[in-house]
Amino acid sequence: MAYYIVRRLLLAVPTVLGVCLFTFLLFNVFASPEAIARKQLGKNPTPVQVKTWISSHGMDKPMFFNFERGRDNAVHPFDSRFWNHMKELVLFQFPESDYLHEKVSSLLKEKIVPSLTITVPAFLLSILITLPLALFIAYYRGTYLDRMALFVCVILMSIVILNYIIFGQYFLGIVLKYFPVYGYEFGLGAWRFVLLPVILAVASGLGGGLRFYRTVMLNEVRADYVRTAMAKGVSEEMILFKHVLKNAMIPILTVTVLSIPFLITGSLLLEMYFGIPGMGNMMLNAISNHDYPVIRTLVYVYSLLYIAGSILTDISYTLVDPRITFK
Amino acid sequence: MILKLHTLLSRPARYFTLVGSFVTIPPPRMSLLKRSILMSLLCVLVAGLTACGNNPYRVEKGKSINYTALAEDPRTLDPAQVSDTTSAEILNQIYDSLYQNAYLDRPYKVEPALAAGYPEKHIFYEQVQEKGVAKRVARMEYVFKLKDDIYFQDDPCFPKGKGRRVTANDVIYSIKRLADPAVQATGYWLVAGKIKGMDAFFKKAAARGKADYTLDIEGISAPDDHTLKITLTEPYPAFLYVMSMPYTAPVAHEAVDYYNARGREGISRHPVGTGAYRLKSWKRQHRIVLERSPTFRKEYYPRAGAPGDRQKGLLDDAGMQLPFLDEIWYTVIPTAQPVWLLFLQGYLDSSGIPQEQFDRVITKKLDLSDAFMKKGISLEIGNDLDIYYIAFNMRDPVLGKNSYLRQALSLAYDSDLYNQIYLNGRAINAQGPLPPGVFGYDPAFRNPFKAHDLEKAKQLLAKAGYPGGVDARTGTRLELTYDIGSDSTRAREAATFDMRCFEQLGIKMRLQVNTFSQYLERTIKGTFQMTASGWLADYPDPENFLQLLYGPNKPPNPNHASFSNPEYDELYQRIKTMDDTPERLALIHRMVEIAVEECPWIFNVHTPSYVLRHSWYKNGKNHSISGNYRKYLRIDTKDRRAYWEAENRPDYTIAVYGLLLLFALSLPAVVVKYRRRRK
Amino acid sequence: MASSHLSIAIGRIRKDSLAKAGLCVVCLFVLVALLDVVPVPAHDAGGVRWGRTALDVLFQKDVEKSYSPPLARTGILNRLEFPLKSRHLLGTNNLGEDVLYNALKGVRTAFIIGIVPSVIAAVFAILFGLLAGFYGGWIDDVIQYVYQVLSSIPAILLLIAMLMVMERGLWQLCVALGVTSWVGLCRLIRGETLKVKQMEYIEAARALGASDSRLLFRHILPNVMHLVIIEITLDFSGLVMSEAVLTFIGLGAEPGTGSWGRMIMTADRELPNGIWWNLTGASVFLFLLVLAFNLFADALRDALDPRLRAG
Amino acid sequence: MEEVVRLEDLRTYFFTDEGVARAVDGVSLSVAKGRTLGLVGESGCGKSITALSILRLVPEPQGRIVDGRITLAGREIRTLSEIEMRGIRGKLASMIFQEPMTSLNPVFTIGSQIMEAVRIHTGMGRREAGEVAIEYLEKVGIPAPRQRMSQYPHELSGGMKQRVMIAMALCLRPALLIADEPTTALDVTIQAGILKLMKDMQKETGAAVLLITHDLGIIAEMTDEVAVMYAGKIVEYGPCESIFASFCHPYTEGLFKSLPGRTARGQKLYTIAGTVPSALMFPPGCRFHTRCLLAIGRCTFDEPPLVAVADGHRAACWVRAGEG
Repeated sequence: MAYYIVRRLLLAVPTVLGVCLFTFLLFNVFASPEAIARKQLGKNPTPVQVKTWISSHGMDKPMFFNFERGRDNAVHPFDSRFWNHMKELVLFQFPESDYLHEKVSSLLKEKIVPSLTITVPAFLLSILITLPLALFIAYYRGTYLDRMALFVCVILMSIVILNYIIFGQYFLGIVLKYFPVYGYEFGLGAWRFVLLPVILAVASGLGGGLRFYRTVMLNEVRADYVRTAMAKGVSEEMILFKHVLKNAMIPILTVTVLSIPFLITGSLLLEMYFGIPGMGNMMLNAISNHDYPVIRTLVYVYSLLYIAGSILTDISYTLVDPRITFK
Repeated sequence: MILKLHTLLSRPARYFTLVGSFVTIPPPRMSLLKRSILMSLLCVLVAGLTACGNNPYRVEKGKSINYTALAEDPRTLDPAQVSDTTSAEILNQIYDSLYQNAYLDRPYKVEPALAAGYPEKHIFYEQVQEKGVAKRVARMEYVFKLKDDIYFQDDPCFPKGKGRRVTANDVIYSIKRLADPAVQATGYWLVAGKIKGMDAFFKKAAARGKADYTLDIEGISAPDDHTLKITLTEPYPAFLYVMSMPYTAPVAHEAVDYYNARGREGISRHPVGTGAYRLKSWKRQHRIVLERSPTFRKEYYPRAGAPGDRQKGLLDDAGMQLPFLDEIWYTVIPTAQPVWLLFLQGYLDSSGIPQEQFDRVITKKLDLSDAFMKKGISLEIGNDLDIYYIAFNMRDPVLGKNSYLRQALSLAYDSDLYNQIYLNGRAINAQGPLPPGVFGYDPAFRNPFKAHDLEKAKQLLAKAGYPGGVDARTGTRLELTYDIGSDSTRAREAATFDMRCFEQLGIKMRLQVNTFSQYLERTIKGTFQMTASGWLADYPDPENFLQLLYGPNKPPNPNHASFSNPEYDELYQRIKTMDDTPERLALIHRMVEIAVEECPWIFNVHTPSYVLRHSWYKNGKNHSISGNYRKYLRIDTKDRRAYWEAENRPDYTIAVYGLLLLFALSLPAVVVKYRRRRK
Repeated sequence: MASSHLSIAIGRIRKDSLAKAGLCVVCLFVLVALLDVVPVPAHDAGGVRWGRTALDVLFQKDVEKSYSPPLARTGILNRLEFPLKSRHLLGTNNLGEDVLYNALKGVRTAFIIGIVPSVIAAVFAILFGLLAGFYGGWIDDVIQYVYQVLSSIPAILLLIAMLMVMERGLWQLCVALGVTSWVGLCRLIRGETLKVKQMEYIEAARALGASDSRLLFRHILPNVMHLVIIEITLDFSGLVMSEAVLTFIGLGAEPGTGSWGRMIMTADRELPNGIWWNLTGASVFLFLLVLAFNLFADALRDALDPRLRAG
Repeated sequence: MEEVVRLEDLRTYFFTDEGVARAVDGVSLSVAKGRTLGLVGESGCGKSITALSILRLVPEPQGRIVDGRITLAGREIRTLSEIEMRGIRGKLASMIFQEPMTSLNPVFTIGSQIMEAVRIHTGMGRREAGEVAIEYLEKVGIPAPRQRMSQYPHELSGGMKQRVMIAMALCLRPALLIADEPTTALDVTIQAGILKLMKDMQKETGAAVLLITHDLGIIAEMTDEVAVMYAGKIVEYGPCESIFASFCHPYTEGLFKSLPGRTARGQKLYTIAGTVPSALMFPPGCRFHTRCLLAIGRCTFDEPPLVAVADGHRAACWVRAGEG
C-alpha cells in the first residue's frame, strides 16, 4: 500500500508541474505589469512609484533566463519570472497578495476553515440524504412513484443554484426569520450561520444527485447477485441497503469525488450571499480587485487538493471493492 | 421560548418516524443504518429550529458595542498605505494625527488632536538659482507643538508591552515612510514637492529601493521632543489638512520593525497608534473588532457645537470623557441588501438607504416615513463633498476642438432624470465642479449648459457642424464611444442611460466596456472619447476639486479630460497658496466660469448622504471627511435589546405546515409499500 | 450507423411524451433565437440601417421611466406615479425596459452559450482524441499529459483565471468555457477510437491502402460522432446555467447582450421591495429552457448510447 | 410418494409495451421427494420463468403470475404475503443459477453470503451460522473451507463458485432445489463433478430437484422424469427412460436428432428449422406447427391436449399422440 501511494504521488509530480507551467503562461503572457501596478497603487501614483512597484514584484525581470549582471555583479540565470514563479509554487513560498498586502498562505489559512464548514457538511449531508432516498426510489422502480420522482428530479436539476439561494434566503431568512441572514462566527458558533447555506447546497444538488444514484442503483438491481439474494429469502430492503449499496459505491465514489470541484462553485455563491469569509469570498474579492497572485495560488492549491482527492478515491476503492488491489 | 419550541418539535419528529417506518423491517443491522439516517435528519431539524432567531452576534452582556458594516475589507491598516475610504475609516479610529476634524462644528474646521494648539506659521523668502537665474521664492515654516500626555497604544512591540511616549520624531518617521518605496505608500503625492527637500529624499530612496531613515529631510526638523518644524516650498494653507490625515499620523518605528520582521504578518495588519481604539481582532473579509485603548489621552466631548446641536441632543454628553464605546464591531458586507436587512433587524446601528428601498423609507417631502419613525429610527441628510461627471477627452480630434459639440451634449443630458432613476431624487444637480459645503460654492449659480434643453442642444449641434447628428461635410452620422472601466451591472445600466440621453440628438453611441487595466490604458493614452467618473474630496478645500482640471495634472494624474486652459492653470497656481479671502473667492468663481464655458465635463450630480440611525445610537452627526468620530458615539444597549426581541420573532407555523406537506407527499409511497406487502 | 442511431432516437422520442413536450418547447426557443438573428432594415436620415432584428421589431416596446408591475397602467418612480406608454405583459425593470423583451433577448445568448462552447470543445476533443487514440505512442502521451494537467485544475478556477486575463465578451466567454470543458469528451473519444481502431473493417481499409487521414475522418470519426452529439446535448443545460452564475460573479458577457443571469442578479435587491417580475421572468425562461432540454436530452442519450444511461 | 412441488395450469405473463408475452402458458407438473424432474427445451421457451414462478421471483411489475396453482410442500404459495414468501425462499425451496460468475455478490465474502442465508432463516448467531457454512462448504468439496470463508468470489474459479452456490442453496436442507442450467457456463471437465455433487447432495438431503437444462445428456444422467417445454407449454412429459426409449412429440424428436452423437460422421448436424416463436404472438393451434415437418391441417387451428401415450408418459400432438 505504501508503495502504491508513493508511486501515485510520484506520478502526480509531472501533473503538478504542468499546473504550475499553465498558471505561469496564463498570468504572464496576458497581463501587463504596468496595468497591475497602477491598479494596486491607489489614487495618484507617480511613474517612479509604478516602476518601483514593478521591480519590487520582480515583474521587470526577463521571462525565462536572466543573463544580466545583478547587484552583486554576478549572473543569476534562474532569477527570471518563470523560475521564480515555479519556485514560489513548488516550494509553497506563496507570493503576497497585491491587494491585501499579505502573504497568500496566511490568507488561505484563515479562509479555509469557514469554507470547509460549509462544503464538508454539505457534502456529507447530501450523500447521507440522497443515497437513502435513491434507494427508496429504486425500491419503487417501475411504479408511477418512480416516474414521478424522476420527473421531480429533472425539475430540481433545471433550477439554477442562484434561484435556490435567492428564494432560500428570502423566505427562510428574511420572511420567516429562522436563520441569520448574513454573517459568520469563528469557532463552534459557526453552525448557526452555516445551516441555511448547507441546506440550500444540499437542496440544489438533490435533483441531480438523486437521479444519478437512482441510475446506479437500478443498474445494480438488475445484476444477477440480486436474484440470488432474493432466492435466498433476503428481504428487498436488505438487498438494497446491503448488497446493492455496497456494489454501487464504486460509481458513487467516483462521481462524488469528481463533484468536489463543483462544491467550490456552490460555495462561491453561498459564501457571497451569506457573508461567510471563506475561500470563495476571497476568490471573488481577488477577481474584482485583479489580485493575480491570489488567483494564481488558488488555482495551484485547488489543483493539489484535487489531485490528492483523486488519489484518495483510488485508495478508497479498495475499501469497497475487494476486486481492486494495490499493484 | 424554548419550551414552546419543544412542543412544536415533538410533532414533526413523529411524522418522521412514520415516514421512516416503512423501511423498519426485521434485520437489526439495517434499522441501525436507518436509525442513524433518521437521527441525522432529526438533528438537522432540531438544530434548524433551535437556532432560534437570527442574531448574527454572540451577545456579550455589560459591554457597549457599536455594530456597523464595512463595504469591503480594508486593504491595509498601515497609515502610509491607505488609499480607500474603508481602510481610512478604521485607521482613523486607531491612529490620531496632529489635528482632527472638529466633530460638531460647521463649516468644517480642523482642531488640535495630538498637537497642543494651532501651529505657528511664518512666511520668509529665499534666493534660489533656477536655470542660472537667481529668484526670490516665498517659503512657509510651520512650528507644531505636541501635547505631552500622548502615548502609543500598549503593544507587545514595546518593552514590557507598555506604549511609549510620542515624540516629534515619530511624525518625521511617518512622513519619511511616505517616500519609502519599500512601504508602497499611497500618500506621497500629498507632500511631494510641498516640503522642502522631500523630493531629494524620495529620489535617493527610489534609487536604493528603500529609504534610509537616518538621512534628514531638509525642510523637517525636531528641535526637541515636542516641537516639529516643517518648511514648505511655497505658502500652502491647506497643509493643516495634510497634518490631519492618517498619512501623517505618528507611527512607532518599534512597531514597524517588530511586525515587519520575518515570520510576522506586517505592520499593515497590526496597527499601533495613538487613537481612542486599538485593534482587537481582524478576520479578513469578515470582521474587525476595535476595543477601547486604556491609555488614550484625556479628551472630552465638545461643550459647544453648531447651531441646533443642543436641540438635537448632541450636547447631552458635553464635557464627558471620551470614548464611550467599549468595542466597535465592523462586519464586512459588500452588498447593500444585507446591510439594509441587518439594519432593519436591529443588528446594525446605522445604515444608508439602498436605492431600491428609498421609496419606502423617505416620503415625498424627503422626510422619514411614519413606519420608520415609529421604530425610533432617525434620518440625517448630510453633504458629501463629491462630484460626478462625464468627462470628454480634450485630446480627441472630434470632441476636443469643438466646444459647441460638448455644450450640446451637456444640454442633452438629463441629470434630473438620472437623479430620479438612480439616486431616488436625492442628489443635487451639479452646476460646476464644486459641491455645496466647499468654500467657493455658489448656490445661485446656474450653468447655462445644464438646462436640459433639447432644442437648444440641437441648435448647438448644428453650429458644431452636425445638424441632426449627421456630419455636414461627410454626411455620415456622428458616432461617439462611451467608455466604462467596470462591468458591474450598475456601471452598465448607468452608461445605457447616459448614452440614451445623447442619442436623442440623433448621434450614435457605442459602449466600450473595459477591464480596469484597459480602461487605464485608454485614459492615459487618451484614446477614449467620453467616460463617466467621480471625485470624493480628500479635504474640504476647493483646490482639491479644481486640480481635477489643472493642465499639468493630465493623465495618469486625475485630470482625465486632459483639459488645459492657460488662464485656468494660472488661477489655480494662485488660489492654491491663498487663504480663504474674498479675493480667492472671486478667482475661484472665474475658474468655475472657464470650466463651464469650455465644458470639458458634463457636471452631473453631487450626492448628499442619507443616514438612518436607530434610537439607541446617540451623538451621531454626519461628517463628510470621515475622521475619528466613533469616540463621540454612545450606544443605549437596553433600547437595542428591546428592539431585537420585538423585531425578530421567527414564525414556526410555516415550518410545521411544510413538514405536514412533506408527510402528505410521502403517503403514496407508504400505500404502495403496504399494498405490495399484502399481495 | 449514424442514420440507424437517428431513427432509433426519433422513435424513442416519439414514444416518450415528456421528451416530445421538451422538444416542442426547445423548438419554440429556437424560433425566438432565430427571430433574434434575422435582421430587419430600417430607413432613416443616415440611410438604411440593419441594427434591428425581427425580434426587436416584434417585441421591443417603448422605454418607460422606471419600474412597473405586469400589465399595469401606471408605474411608480420615487413616490410619483407616471403613466406608461404601453402595457407590458411582464412589467418593466428599473430602467423602464420591457421584462418580456429582455427575457426574449436572453434566448439567443442562452443558445450561443449553450452550444458554441461545446462545439469548440468538441473540435478540440475530436482532434486530440482521435490523434491520441489512433497514433498512440508519444502523441498519445503528450495529449494525455495535457488533459491530465487541465483536468486537475477545477473547471471553475480555470474559467475564472482565463476570464480574468481575457477581454470580457460573449464570444470570449464561449472560448473560455470551451477550452475548459473539452477534456472529458477527449478522454471518451480516445477510448472509443482505441476500440474502433481494432475493428476488422478498419484493418481491411488499411490493407486496401487507405491513408491515415481517410481512416480517421471517413471511418473512425463517424463511429465516435454519437459520443459528441450526446456530450453536446448533455452540456447544454449546464452551460446555460453557468452563464447565469458567471454573470453573477462578474465574469459574464458584455452589456447589451441579453442575459438572464444579469436579470436574476438584481433580484436580491428587488425582491424584498416587492419587485418580483424581473426575477420571475428571467428565472422562468431559464428554467423552462433547461427543463425542456433536459427532458429531450435524456431521451436522446438513451437512444444514442444505452451504455451511458447515467445522471 | 410425497409430492414436494406441484404446478397446476401455471400461467405467467409479461405485460410489456409491445403487448402481453405469455411466457408460461398453462404448465402443470410435479416433483416428488428425492426425485429429479428435468425441464428441457430451447432457450426462450419459458423454462426459467417456470422456475422463477415457483419462488415468485418473476421480475415485477411487468411479469405476473396470472393463473394456476403452485403448491409447495402442501401450501398454496400464490396467496402468501411477501413476508411469508421470504420465509420460504432459501428455506423450503432454493435455487442455483446458470452464471456462477455473477450470481455471487462480488463485494461480500463467500462465508458471509452463505451465513446470510442461514441467519435469515434460523436466527442463528454468527458463530453457529459460520459452522453451518463451513460444514456445507466441506460437503460440496471445497478444500480448506475455513480459509475459504473469508475469500471473495473473484478469488475462486468458476467451478468452485458453483459449488459455493450449491452449498448456499442446500445449507438449509430445502425440500426443493431448482437448478437453472447449473453447468452451462462451466467447462466440460468441471460439469461432471458438479453434476455428481448435486446427485450426492440430493441423496443426502433428500430434496426434490427441478433441473432445467437444454442438454439431453444431463437429463439422461440425472433425472427420473422429463418435461419437454415448447413455447410456454409442456409438449411431452414422462419418465426419463420412457422418453428416451420412445419419444413421441416431433419437437422432442428434433431435440434428440440435433444431439451431435446421434448424427453419423460426415453428415450435417440436424437442426430444427426456424426459431421459437415470440411469446408475444404464439401461432394458433399447435404452437410447434410452424416448424413441424409432420403438421397436418388440424394442427394449425386446434391446440392438442397432453394425452397419455404410455404408462405415465404423455404428449401433446395430433399426429403422434392422436385423439387419445
